[in-house]
Amino acid sequence: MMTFALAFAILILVLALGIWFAAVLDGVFSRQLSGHGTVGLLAPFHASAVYLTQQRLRTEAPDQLNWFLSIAGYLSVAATGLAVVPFGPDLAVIGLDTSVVFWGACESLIVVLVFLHGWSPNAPLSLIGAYRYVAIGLPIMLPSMFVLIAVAIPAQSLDLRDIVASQETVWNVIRQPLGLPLFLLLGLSLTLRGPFDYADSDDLAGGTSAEDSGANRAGWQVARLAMLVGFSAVASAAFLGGYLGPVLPGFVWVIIKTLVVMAIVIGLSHLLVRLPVARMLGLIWKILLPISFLDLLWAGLVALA
Amino acid sequence: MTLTAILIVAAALFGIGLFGALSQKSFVMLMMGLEMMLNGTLLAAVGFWAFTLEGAPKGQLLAILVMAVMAVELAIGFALVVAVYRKREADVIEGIGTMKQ
Amino acid sequence: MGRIGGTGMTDLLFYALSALAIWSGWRVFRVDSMIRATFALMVSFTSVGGIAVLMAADYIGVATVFMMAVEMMVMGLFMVMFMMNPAGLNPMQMVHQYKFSIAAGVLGFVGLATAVLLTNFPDNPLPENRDTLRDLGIELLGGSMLIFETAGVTLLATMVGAVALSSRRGRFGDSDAGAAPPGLHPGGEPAGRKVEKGGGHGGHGGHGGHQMNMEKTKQDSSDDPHKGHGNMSETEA
Amino acid sequence: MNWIAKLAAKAPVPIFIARGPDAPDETDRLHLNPALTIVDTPRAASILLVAGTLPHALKMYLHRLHDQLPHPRATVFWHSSPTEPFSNAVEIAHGDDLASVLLRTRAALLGGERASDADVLPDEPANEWQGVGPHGQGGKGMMGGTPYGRPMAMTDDDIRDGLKLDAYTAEFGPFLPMLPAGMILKLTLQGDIIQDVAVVSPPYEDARKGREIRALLRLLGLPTLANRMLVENAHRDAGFKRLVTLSGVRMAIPPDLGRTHDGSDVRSRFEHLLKDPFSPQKPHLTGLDLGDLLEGREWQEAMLILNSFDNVSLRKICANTRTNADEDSSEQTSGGHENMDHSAHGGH
Repeated sequence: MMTFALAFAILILVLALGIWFAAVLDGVFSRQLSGHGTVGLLAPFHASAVYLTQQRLRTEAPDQLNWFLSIAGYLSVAATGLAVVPFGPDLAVIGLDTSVVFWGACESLIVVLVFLHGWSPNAPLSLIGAYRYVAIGLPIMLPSMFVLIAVAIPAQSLDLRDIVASQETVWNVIRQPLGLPLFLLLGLSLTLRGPFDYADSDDLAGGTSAEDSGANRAGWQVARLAMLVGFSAVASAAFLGGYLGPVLPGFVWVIIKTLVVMAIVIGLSHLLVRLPVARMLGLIWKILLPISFLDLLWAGLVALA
Repeated sequence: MTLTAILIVAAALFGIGLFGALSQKSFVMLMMGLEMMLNGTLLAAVGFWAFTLEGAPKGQLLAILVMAVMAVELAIGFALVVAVYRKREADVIEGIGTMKQ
Repeated sequence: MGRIGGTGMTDLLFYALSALAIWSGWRVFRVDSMIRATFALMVSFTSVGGIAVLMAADYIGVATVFMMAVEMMVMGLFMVMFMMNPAGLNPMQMVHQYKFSIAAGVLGFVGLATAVLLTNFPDNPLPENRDTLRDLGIELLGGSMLIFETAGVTLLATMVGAVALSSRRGRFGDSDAGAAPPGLHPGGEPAGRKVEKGGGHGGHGGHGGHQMNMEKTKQDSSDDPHKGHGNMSETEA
Repeated sequence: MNWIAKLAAKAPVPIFIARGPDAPDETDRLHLNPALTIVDTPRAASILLVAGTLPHALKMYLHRLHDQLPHPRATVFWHSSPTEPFSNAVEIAHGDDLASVLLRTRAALLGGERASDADVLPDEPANEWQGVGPHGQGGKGMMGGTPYGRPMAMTDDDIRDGLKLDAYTAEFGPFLPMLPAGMILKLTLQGDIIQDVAVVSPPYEDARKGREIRALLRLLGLPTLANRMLVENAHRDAGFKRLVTLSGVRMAIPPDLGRTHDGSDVRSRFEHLLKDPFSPQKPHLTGLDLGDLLEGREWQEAMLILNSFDNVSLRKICANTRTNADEDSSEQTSGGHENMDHSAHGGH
C-alpha cells in the first residue's frame, strides 16, 4: 500500500509538472522558430484561465454526453498510460504483467475518444477531423505494436517493469535503433501534433476542437498535453531505460528522460510537414510498416545471437 | 465471484445479443447482435478456464480463438455489406430477399 | 482468488463490471444514436475484459479491450456510413419481429441460466500464483501452434477476401455493374432466365416493398446450379 | 473580479478577425503582437475584431459569426464604424493603439464593467420540427424530411469508387481562416472528399502581401514557420529556407495537384512563392473552373489548391465557375435550400 501511495504521488507530480513544462516548451519552440512571441513561465495558467472565464457554448443538437466523455476519457487515458510506467524497481501504479498490451489498449481507446470528440459537436469541420484521424490513427498503431513487441523480446516479458530492468546494460534505443523513431511518430499521432495532427489541424480551423469553448476547450488542451506526458513517459521507459541512471534517484531519471522525449516530440511537431491523408496512408502502409517489421526481425535476431 | 455468477452474466449478454440480432433491421446492427453473443461466449470461456480447468492453457486458447472469430465475422460482414450496398443500395435485411445479381 | 485488495474487493468489482456489461449491452439496442450504440457495445466488451482480468486472464482481458476498441471504431464508421440516421436525430423505428425477438432473447437467457443453475460443474479453480501469461505463450507456440497458425492464416484469408469483396474493381468489371452469366456464344445474351429487379430501390430507405421471397430463390437455384452465383461461377468458367 | 478573471486578464487577448476588403495591411502583422492571440475559431475568441468595412452581402455572415463567440464577448470595429445591430461595439478611433484598446475592453468584460454582447440573431431552429411518419420522423419513409430546418443528408453519387453514401452540402466561408477572406464556397462533401463546388462569393480583390505562402505553410502543418514569414525579409534567410526544405514540403505536396493548362501546379507555385513570396505566379487560367481543380480532392489538398493562387487569379477562376444562383435555378430543389446554411457552424 505504501509503494502504491508513493507511486501515485509521483504520478501526479510528473503529470502536473509535465503538462506545465510541455506548454512552456511549446512556447519556446514556437518563439525560436517563428522569431517572435514571448515565453512566460506562467503563460499556460493565464491561457487556461481565459478559457475558464468563457461560456461553454452548445452547438445545435450535440451529443453532450459523449462530448464530455471524450474529453474526460482522453485525460484519464493519458493518466492511465502514465500509470503503467515504473518510477523505480516495482514502483508502478498499475503493476500488470501485461502492461505493454495495456498501453496498446490505451492507444486504441485514444482513437475512439478523439473520434467521439469530433463527432459530438455535430459540426462539419470537426467531423471531417474525426474521420481523418481514424483513417490515420488506426494504421499508425500497427508499427507501434511491432515496435513494442520488439522491446518485449529482450526482456522476455510484456511487463514494462521487466522491460526497463532488461535495459540495465544497454538501452533499447541503441539495441533497436529503429524502434524509438517509429514510436515517436505514433506519439505525434496520439497527441494530435504536427505531421500527424489530422484531427485538430489548421486546415480545419481546429478540427475536432473547433467547436470547443470555455471549460471544454481548456479540458481538451490540457488533456492533449497530459497525453504528451503519458506517451513520453512510456517511450522513456521502453527505450531510454526509464528509472535507470547513476547518482540521482530513479524517479528523477524518469522525469528527466520524459522531458527529453517531450522536447523531441514538440520539436518534431513544429518542424515536420503534414502530408495529405492519401499520401500519409501510403507512407504508413508502404514504408513505416515494413520498417517496423525490420525492427522486429532485428530484435529477434539479436535475441537469438 | 463464482462460476455460476459468471455464467449467468454470460447468459444475459448472450440473450441480449440474440434479441438484438433478431430484432434489428439494419445489417450493421445485426452484426452488433452477433458480436454481443460472442461477448457472452468469451466471458463463459474465460470463466470455465478459471474455475474448472485448473488453469489449463487450452482454455485461454479458446478465448483467443473466440476473438479471432469476432475479427473474421466483422471483416467479412462489412465486406459483404459494402458489396451488397454497391449493387443494391440496401442496408437493411429486407433489402436482400434474393442473393441473385 | 482475490487479486486486487482481497476477495471482497474482487467481488465488488465483479458485480460492478457485470452490471455495467449487461446495462451497456442492453443500451446498444435501445439508443437512437448509432455511435452511442457502437460505443455502448465497446463498454460492454471492456467490462468483460475487466472481469477476465479479475479472473487472472490478464492477457485475454487486456487484449479484449484492445481489439474491441479498434473493432468498434471501425464498426462506428460503418454505422455512420451506412445508416440513414447515424446520430439518431430523426426519430425512426428500425426493428422487426420485435415481440418474437424479445421472447427469443428471454428464452435464450432463461434456458442458459437454468442449465447453468442445474449443472454441477467441477471445481478445479486456477491455482494461486500460476503464471497464466507464460502458460498461454507456451501453449500458443508449443502444443497448439497448428491451431494458432491456422487462425493466423484464416485472418490473412479474411483480409484478402474482405478487400476483394468490398473493392469496386474486380476481374470481371465493376462490382456495382452486377454479374450476369456468360452468353451461350461469345458476346451473346447472358444465358439463363432473367431475374426480376429486386433489391433496395431509391436509397437505403428499406421501407418494405421489395421482399423477394426466399422460396423463389431456392427454386431458381435448384433449377440450374450454374446461374445466380454471380462472380463465383464466372471465375470457374 | 475573482482570481480566475485576474489570471485571465494577464493572458493575451484571444481575437477572431472578420476581414473586410479594405482591411489595413497591419492586420496580418497582428500575429506578431504579444498582447494578442489570433484564434482560428470564434469559439475560442473573446473579441470579434471587424477589420475594414464589410460588403453589405456579408453582413448576415458577420451576425452569425458574432453569435458564435462565447460570453463574455465584445465586438471591436477597426478601420470601419459599427453598423446596426452592433450598437454596443467599440470603435477604434484614428490614432488609438489597437492592442491597448483590446486589452482595456477585455479587462472591462472580465471585471463586469462592460456587459457582454447579446445575441444578434434569435437562437432557434430555422424550421420547427415537423414529424410526418408514424414514429415522428421527418419524412414519409424512414428517410428524408427536413429535421430542424435542414434536409437530411441523402445518398448521392460518388466520384471515387461509386459507393453512394450520404453527401453533405454546406456553405463554407467567408471568415474561415483557411479560405481566402471573403470567399464563400458551397461544397458538397463525401467524407472529406469534395464532390461538387459552387461559388457563393469570390474572395476580395485585395492583394495581401505574402498571404499565399503563409497560408500554404499553415495548411502543411507548419504554422510556426508560416509566422516566421511575417518577420521582415524572412524569405531571404538561408536558415529558414533550409528548415522549410528539411520539413519535407516537396514530399508533402502531391505532384500535379491543382494543375493549370500551362503546366503550373501547386508544387511549382509553392517553389516560386518560397523564392519570391510577394509576386505569385500568374498561371494561364482561361476556361479553368473550381470544379476542375477541386472535385475529387480531399479537404487538405483542396485548401492547398485554393491558397496556391493569388486573389486576382482566384477571382478569375471563380468567374469561370458555376455560381450558387445558377445551381438553384438548374436544380429542382424543393424549398429549404436557403435553410441549408448552417447557422451553427458553416458561418465563420
